[in-house]
Amino acid sequence: MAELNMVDAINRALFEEMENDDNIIVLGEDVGVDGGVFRVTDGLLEKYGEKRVIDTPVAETGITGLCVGMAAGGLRPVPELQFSGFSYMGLHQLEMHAARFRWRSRGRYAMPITVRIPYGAGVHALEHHSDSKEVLYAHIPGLKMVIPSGPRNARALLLAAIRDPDPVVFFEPKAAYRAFREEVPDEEETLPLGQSETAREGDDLTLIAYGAMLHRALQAADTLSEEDGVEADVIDLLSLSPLDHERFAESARRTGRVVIVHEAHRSYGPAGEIIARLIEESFWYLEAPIRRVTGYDIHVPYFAREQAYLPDASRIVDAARAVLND
Amino acid sequence: MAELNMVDAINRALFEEMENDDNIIVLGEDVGVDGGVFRVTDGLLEKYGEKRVIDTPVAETGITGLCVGMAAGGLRPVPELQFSGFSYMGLHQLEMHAARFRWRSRGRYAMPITVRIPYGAGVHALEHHSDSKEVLYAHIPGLKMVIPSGPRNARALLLAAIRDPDPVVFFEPKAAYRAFREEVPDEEETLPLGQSETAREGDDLTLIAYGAMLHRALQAADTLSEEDGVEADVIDLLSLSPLDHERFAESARRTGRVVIVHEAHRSYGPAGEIIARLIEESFWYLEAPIRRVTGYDIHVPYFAREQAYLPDASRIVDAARAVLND
Amino acid sequence: MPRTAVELEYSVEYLSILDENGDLDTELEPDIEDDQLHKMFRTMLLSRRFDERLLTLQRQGRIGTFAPVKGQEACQIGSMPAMRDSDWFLPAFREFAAMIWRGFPLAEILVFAAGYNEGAAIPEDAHDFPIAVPVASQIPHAVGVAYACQYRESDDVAIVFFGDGATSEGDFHEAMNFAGVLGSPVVFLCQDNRWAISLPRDQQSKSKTLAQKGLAYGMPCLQVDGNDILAVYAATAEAVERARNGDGPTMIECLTYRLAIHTTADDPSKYRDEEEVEKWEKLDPLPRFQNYMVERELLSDDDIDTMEDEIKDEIDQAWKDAESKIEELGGPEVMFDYVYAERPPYLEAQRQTFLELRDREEG
Amino acid sequence: MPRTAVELEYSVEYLSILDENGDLDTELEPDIEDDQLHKMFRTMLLSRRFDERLLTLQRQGRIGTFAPVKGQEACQIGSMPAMRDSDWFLPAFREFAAMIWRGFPLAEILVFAAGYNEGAAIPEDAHDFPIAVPVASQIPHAVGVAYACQYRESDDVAIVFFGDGATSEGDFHEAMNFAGVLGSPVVFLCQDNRWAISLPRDQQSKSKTLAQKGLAYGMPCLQVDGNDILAVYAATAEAVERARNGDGPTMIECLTYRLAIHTTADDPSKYRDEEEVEKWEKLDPLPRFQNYMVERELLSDDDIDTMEDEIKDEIDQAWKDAESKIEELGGPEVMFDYVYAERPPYLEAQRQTFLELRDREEG
Ligand SMILES: Cc1ncc(C[n+]2csc(CCOP(=O)(O)OP(=O)(O)O)c2C)c(N)n1
Ligand SMILES: Cc1ncc(C[n+]2csc(CCOP(=O)(O)OP(=O)(O)O)c2C)c(N)n1
Ligand SMILES: [Mg+2]
Ligand SMILES: [Mg+2]
Repeated sequence: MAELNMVDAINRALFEEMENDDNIIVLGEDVGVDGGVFRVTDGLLEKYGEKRVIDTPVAETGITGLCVGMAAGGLRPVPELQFSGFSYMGLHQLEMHAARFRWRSRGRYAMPITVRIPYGAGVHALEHHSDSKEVLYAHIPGLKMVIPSGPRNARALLLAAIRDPDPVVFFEPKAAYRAFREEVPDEEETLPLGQSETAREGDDLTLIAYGAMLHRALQAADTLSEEDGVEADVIDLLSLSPLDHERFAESARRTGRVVIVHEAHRSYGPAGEIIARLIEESFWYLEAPIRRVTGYDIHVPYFAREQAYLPDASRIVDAARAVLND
Repeated sequence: MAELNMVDAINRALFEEMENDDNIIVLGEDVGVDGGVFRVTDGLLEKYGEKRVIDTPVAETGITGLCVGMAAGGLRPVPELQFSGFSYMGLHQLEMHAARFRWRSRGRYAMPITVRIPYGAGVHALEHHSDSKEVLYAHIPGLKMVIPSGPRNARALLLAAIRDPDPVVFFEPKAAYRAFREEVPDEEETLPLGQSETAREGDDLTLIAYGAMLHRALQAADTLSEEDGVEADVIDLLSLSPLDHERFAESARRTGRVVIVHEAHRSYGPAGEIIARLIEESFWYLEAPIRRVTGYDIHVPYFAREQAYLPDASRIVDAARAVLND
Repeated sequence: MPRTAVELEYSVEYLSILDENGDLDTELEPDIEDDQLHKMFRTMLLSRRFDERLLTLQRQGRIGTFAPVKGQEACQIGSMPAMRDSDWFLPAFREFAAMIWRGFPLAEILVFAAGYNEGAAIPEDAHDFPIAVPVASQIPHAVGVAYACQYRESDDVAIVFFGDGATSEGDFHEAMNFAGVLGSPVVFLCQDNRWAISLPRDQQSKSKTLAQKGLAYGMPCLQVDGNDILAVYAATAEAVERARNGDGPTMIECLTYRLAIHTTADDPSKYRDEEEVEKWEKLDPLPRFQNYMVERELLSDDDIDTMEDEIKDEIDQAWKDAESKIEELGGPEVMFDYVYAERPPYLEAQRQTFLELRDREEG
Repeated sequence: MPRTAVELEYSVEYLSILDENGDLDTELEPDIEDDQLHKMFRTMLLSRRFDERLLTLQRQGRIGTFAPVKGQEACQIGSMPAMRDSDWFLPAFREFAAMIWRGFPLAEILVFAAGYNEGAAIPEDAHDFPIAVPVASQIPHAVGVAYACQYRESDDVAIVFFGDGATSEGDFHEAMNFAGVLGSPVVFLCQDNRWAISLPRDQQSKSKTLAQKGLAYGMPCLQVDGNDILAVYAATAEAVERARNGDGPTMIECLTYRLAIHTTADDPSKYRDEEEVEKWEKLDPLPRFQNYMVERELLSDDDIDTMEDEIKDEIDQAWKDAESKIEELGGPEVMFDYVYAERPPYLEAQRQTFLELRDREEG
């Protein structure tokens, strides 16, 4: 067992799976010699060489577009797009092709592509580097969309994503990259895509979160426990697509009260889908309106004020108390 | 008063506003000599000449990117992207720049751009020509997103969109282009962006729809009235962003029962936001779970089966009856 | 130290072998076996007749929108014989002639054209890509699949088709640039048919040729008479050889003309003169190649008549087959197939709902 | 009829006027007024010192990530004097020297670098674009704003800066192609500093020069010694004249070098040798220009000392101003400003919620 931060845990998964499967090609801007601007791909080039670790030109469409061809040719590309805010330049290749090739060719071409994309605010970066528009990918049929919250599940989910026969958009919460370390087992560990986890148990309230916001939800849960004697069930979604509606439905039916947290913009953000599912399937169990604590419908402000944009524990506690009093 | 179909009504609005304001530049693929592949821009080139009506190369990024520069230079571009399924190639310029320039420059640069984009299924077209992923635009702060449902509101909304000082993504439902004619007043008429309309009044049930699906919702409402004696309030959203939550909230509070219809994919589709708003603000008035009738989470099938993908009146009636019986 | 000229890696050349008057440059005449020439001619004729039938079927409302090949057959039937079956073929949306050469059954193309996804199925193990509708978006795929060949040290190469209009897209640029850097075994075959729907070539780009765009990527490039099947063959064979030998990609511009409408949804009378079309009809690649075949005594007029009859039967049969295939297809619920390797539970639930609703309506 | 050479519209040339040994090509020496040369030198020195100060402030944690200009000053201060104030200036993210020439106050740049949107404000009526972080994405804007000039029949032109890395992006391609077709009055100024973060120039594109990419768009193009301020000036002046006369765009590649880190988040020791940097330090544009100024007796060593002192004071003062500006800024609720011309009700509601929460926490 090693104590790893998320960067090292993802790096470990890449090493493990490249060792297992020589179809895996890592490509992207600065992923080779530089080891990635966040060092997530550090050491891969030295170990696996230039044919398997490609430093590409600055060309997001080229990267995602090449991956479609590589996958059709039997490879298993694991591209990195440097920041989610730039990924929109390559989005159309995912929507038009990666997501559709299996379907269009009636099964001839699988698209086992895992697009790693650092996302989210909280690291004092320049404009566009704090974006959290996961909905743009989660809404596209044919793609899967995964967002880990910690080192251990990041490693396990990345292994599963790479092995998955379908294209996976794998958003990595930058704010959680080096925020903490966690024991990551030496032996191989995977987690099924499309399955959420309970990060904390409780019967009074359901908090649903993912990515870096999970930790703020957990903080809020601690405060609620200490200050209000309220025990929150905290659910870590892990996948946005497929969305594991069963776990949160079970929890919501038990607690009757739900708060959803994400740093994505509020309007048309991921919470809408979760609420829709809860209403469709668990309406009669709800004892209060579901609330959401989200990023605002504004561009993430430059870094001096980015924390004001983000949901924090006190906003979550506040919403939780409101839901409890409703 | 003239009886116009939607193509002609939009064409009329373009003529009217180009006459009013010589800052307006129409540009896009085949918008000039050809008059647009749907003939929406027919005649503009002849009347306003090559400087104001630009037939561009096949280059969606170039089109949206140029518009940002044109707007900064004081023009009021009205680009056409030929089909929403291809618009993702130019999406990043809208997200990265059109939506942000006012904010980034602290008010120096307004972005009065109206991006016209035909969208939606039902016209027997090739792959990618039936897409309805309006959420990809509705989720982006700084953009507005408008979707008319008929000739008269299309003309009035387009005038308002062009005059709006902020960037508007204007989705035109292809299936409604030539589906019917409507009286369009000779005098100028605009409709405020961000304001929905009641398309049919009733007290038993609220149906929320927009674009081509409005007509299927209205059909369903007729069936419900005839066969079940149930009177549906039918709301035509018209704008997805800003979303006029007040009108549907009022209706939902009155009827207690809501069905939302859209042809966009279900998961993370527009209905999620509407449901979230209703739950946040009108939860206690709901007498049954809200239901949604949507496109499925699959690629729109090739045209022989596209109608199976789309919500139709019978699916809507079915959902309405379920909500009424809940 | 003053202003000095920079010498470029490559220059741009123009290739023509069999011109519109039937004059043949015997020096450059490629060495193609008689059988192969025969197959090329037959496929060209078949694709022309098939194109005509598609148009009829479309006008009768039996199939949907499609993009006719008419006029561009030499680009497609000239280039494909330079490829092996194991080489990768990436069409845009107007490559029915090339697809027929590759062995796509006419009946399947018809099923596709009639609006059924099943017609677009790619056989297991085929090295053919599906039709790509978004302009230029298939070009990066060629570089990717060629990378798989490089990586596996196979000497297969890829050929990707695109139009003049496609060279305006960023996808073209990024793909070409990657190919240069990676030394990709790719033949970039641009069918410059002078129109991108209603936009003529000279309004698409100010460059004198489209071939010269290769220079921007340090790539050899060639402009070819695209209605001269021999020139297209020679150019492609040269490019394929370069690619197969590990010497990287080539940009080929085939100068040709879209003799027909853009697609069946298009009305060219809005934007182009009949005279231009008439001028190009005289340059039609089909009679040019036919004369060559007859001149070389590889075909007689009788042979051609027989061939026409066979082709007519073949197409009639294909439509019959397509009709019965369509009858045997599954219901609309097949739209839920192939979205993922395994259908996730939420999607299976949507499918079940769909089936229940249908049963209820029918029952 | 056989294989014939196609003659291109333009050829690629290389321009150098004042070389690294101080040798001057007096034939080509541009005619710049003494005052202007003086201002150019001072701005160059100021921007170098400002760059150094930014680095210190960043290392002290007082400002955030930024991209140093060091080594590229001649590209920016060589080109900008060829533009008028009413010409449009479009930076990427490393154009602080050019921004200073354009009159952006140092204090505002510091406020921006400290993470406040207010520092990025563009004055009403200024013809300056905001910083563009997404690589190459600003290039189409130049064509758009130049179109506004063409449309209004103003003879203003636009200059857009971008790096070598940016030429790999589709945005570059589509913009250049549009400019060719529209005959846009744009100077495309590529600062080829040999690196795109860790990717060296030769892995970005196989083309021998970046200048030659202009050929793909039928555009005149020129490669320039980018550390030679006179050559950059001459090249830009020529391109500006062409643009102003209605003769369309020009692609200029300035060969230079990023002497410093990519940004303050970068560690170049991972990917490049110190020797390469040392080699380029000898080609530093600042001493080269300084020698020229001294040689021409436009500056004495004393003048330079005085200038250094003034500049130090100016920068000290700017930081003081920035600090007090920052103190006077509104609270984080300003993040709700300028998203739309008028804040829509739902957004005002979000702002109110934000304020209430904050008040409750503070109260
Ligand atoms: C990305 C994208 N934009 C727009 C379209 C609509 N469209 C279909 S074909 C075409 C013109 C293509 O011209 P060209 O590349 O020359 O091919 P051709 O049709 O002449 O074969 C356009 C604009 C599309 N299919 N894809
Ligand atoms: C679209 C996009 N992709 C990736 C990045 C991350 N990034 C910032 S600068 C840079 C390299 C740019 O190289 P170049 O254009 O040569 O400019 P330079 O940094 O050398 O000035 C990259 C990849 C970005 N800002 N935008
Ligand atoms: Mg064409
Ligand atoms: Mg660079």
